[in-house]
Amino acid sequence: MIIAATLAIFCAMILAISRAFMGPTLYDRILAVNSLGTKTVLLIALLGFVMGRPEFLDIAIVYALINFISVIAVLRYSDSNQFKENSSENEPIGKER
Amino acid sequence: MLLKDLFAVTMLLSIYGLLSATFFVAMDAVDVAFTEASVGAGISTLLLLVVISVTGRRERRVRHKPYAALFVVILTSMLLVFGTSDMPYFGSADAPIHNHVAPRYLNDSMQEINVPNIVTAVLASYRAFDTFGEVVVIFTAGIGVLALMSVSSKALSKSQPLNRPRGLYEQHLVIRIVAKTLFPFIFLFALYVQFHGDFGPGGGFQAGVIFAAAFILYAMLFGLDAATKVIKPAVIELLAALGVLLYGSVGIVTLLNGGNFFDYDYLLADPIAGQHLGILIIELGVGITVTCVMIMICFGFSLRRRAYEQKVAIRPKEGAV
Amino acid sequence: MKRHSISLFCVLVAFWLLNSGHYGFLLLALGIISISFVLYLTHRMDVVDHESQPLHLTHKVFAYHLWLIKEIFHSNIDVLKHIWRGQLTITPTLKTIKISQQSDMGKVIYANSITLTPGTISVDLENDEILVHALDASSLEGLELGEMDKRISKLEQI
Amino acid sequence: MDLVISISSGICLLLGSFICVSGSIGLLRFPDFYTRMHATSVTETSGVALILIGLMILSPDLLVFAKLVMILLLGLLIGPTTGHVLAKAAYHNGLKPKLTKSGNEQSSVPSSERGGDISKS
Repeated sequence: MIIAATLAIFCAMILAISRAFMGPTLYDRILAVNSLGTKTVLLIALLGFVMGRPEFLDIAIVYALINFISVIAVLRYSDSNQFKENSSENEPIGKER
Repeated sequence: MLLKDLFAVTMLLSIYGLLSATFFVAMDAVDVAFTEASVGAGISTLLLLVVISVTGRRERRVRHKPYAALFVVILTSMLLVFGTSDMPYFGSADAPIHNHVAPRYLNDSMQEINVPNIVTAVLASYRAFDTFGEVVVIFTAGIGVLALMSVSSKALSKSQPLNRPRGLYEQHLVIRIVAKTLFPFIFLFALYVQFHGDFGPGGGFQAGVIFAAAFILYAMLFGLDAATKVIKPAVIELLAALGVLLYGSVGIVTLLNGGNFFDYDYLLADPIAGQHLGILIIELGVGITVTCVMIMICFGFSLRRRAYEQKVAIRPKEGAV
Repeated sequence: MKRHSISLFCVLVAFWLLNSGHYGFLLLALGIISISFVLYLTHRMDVVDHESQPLHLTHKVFAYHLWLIKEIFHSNIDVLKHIWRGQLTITPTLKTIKISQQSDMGKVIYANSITLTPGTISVDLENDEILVHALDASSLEGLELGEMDKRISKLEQI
Repeated sequence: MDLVISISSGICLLLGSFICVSGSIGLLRFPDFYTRMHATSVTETSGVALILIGLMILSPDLLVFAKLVMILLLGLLIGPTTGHVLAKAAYHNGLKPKLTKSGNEQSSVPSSERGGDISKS
């Protein structure tokens, strides 16, 4: 059952990656990377059990922390001024409407 | 389609870090996965973001199409792929790497060093000299950034900018409280990784990177001024050098005790205890250096950015006068 | 301040012991050194206070969490239904909601609870208003009834 | 006893992985950024919780159990925080949500608040 769960998470990761590449806005990419990070945490924890080496959980904890740090860092810089001037990333949605 | 948005490129790069770490986990290379997790997905994203905040978000348009470069890259990669066909198969028993020193590491490291995690034994004891080289490279990189990016403190202190955007502290209640709750745990986890390199994945490099990432996050959230108040930049520079010095001095002590450079057997009367002590100290040296160099690089870029912002803020006033 | 330091110390000790799993003298000593270093550093950073160690909430927070888990469970099922039925069934809505919490802590708990329940995200948190984006208009109505608000207010009263 | 353990953990893992996959499908299917966030929040709450609980049931000793609990707590603390901050940043940088008609009437906020809020507050 663990192996089935691992494969399912793997599929979910592939879907998240395709969202990260499709965009269309910057925030979609950040969101996809964030949810990919969550899934990676799960995948590593599951792999640890598949291989019978639960010390993998340390890596999972590091991921959870690093994921938090990098997303907050991204948003810290997206708050700075240069991101409002060229908001051309947001155009695709405007076109659709 | 080529992405010109450097920010999006950074995000995609962090996916690469995530995936390759998963790959290393699947290959059972726990220590490498740990390093990739903390370096590839964590600190390199952070540092690239700091750089983007200085350089701007858009890639400059180039007139010429870099076809020649593309050709060279494709040619080289094809040659490399061709070269892999001569490599031994993955996991094959008669590969050169399994016949040279690896058997000794695997068979004898438990008696010689008595550290459960063989990677740490190889990294910190058998290959201590190589690791020393790596630490010196990191230190040199820090010095390089310092030399290129440093801003004279006079120029900064002359006037505080008026409309510099404040830190996230005031704006984001939620992050403030959650980050405050998490900081002690991130720091303690980094120290845990530092001291448990003997038993599981981890060690000085990973611990240093996690510690530095948490500190850089603090600097981002609460502002550069608060961060420099906690640890002065001069102290950080001193500590970075001290870490390398600590590492090197272990080697010197072993020399003075009559052994080879980094032969920890000579540190104490009992060789095993000597090995343990030596590994502990050099891992500490590595951790200190890595932490301080990462923080140094981040501070260097942030100060540079601030100096630039001040320049922009002051100029219009002078024009008016 | 002292109370918070002591509670942080206890939590950190538990964190170290549960992570470490090696109880030799050397590692315990290193653990004590590490914990004191972290305490020193966090004090210098000024991050140890009632916001990072919400001691005054401890005795009531469990009941609230149980209720929250039930809510999360229900709204999960809702969102899953929407995912599989397709886009036509969703009615994305954006609305500001008044909150009655005074302290920062209460506001943050409220905002995070809203985000934690699938189907609603708190987009913005200002003085006494939360801007909520909801996947379905009906889940917003549930929020406006103020059940969650009441419970958090109760949580805050000592 | 073993049978009970393996069945209960199997159910948790199966449900959790189903929720994770459907969360990712939602991430692909939903029309705009804000609705996609709802899809990921499903993964981040119940998907993560169920899979980790499934592993907790299987965990061989106390330390592994404790680490799994830690990962779960971290996830439940970090997930909504990043979600909120992401939504806030997107909103303030002028990414408008797609709304249904009734929703549009209720909120005229986004256009007026666009971008100007950070300098104000």
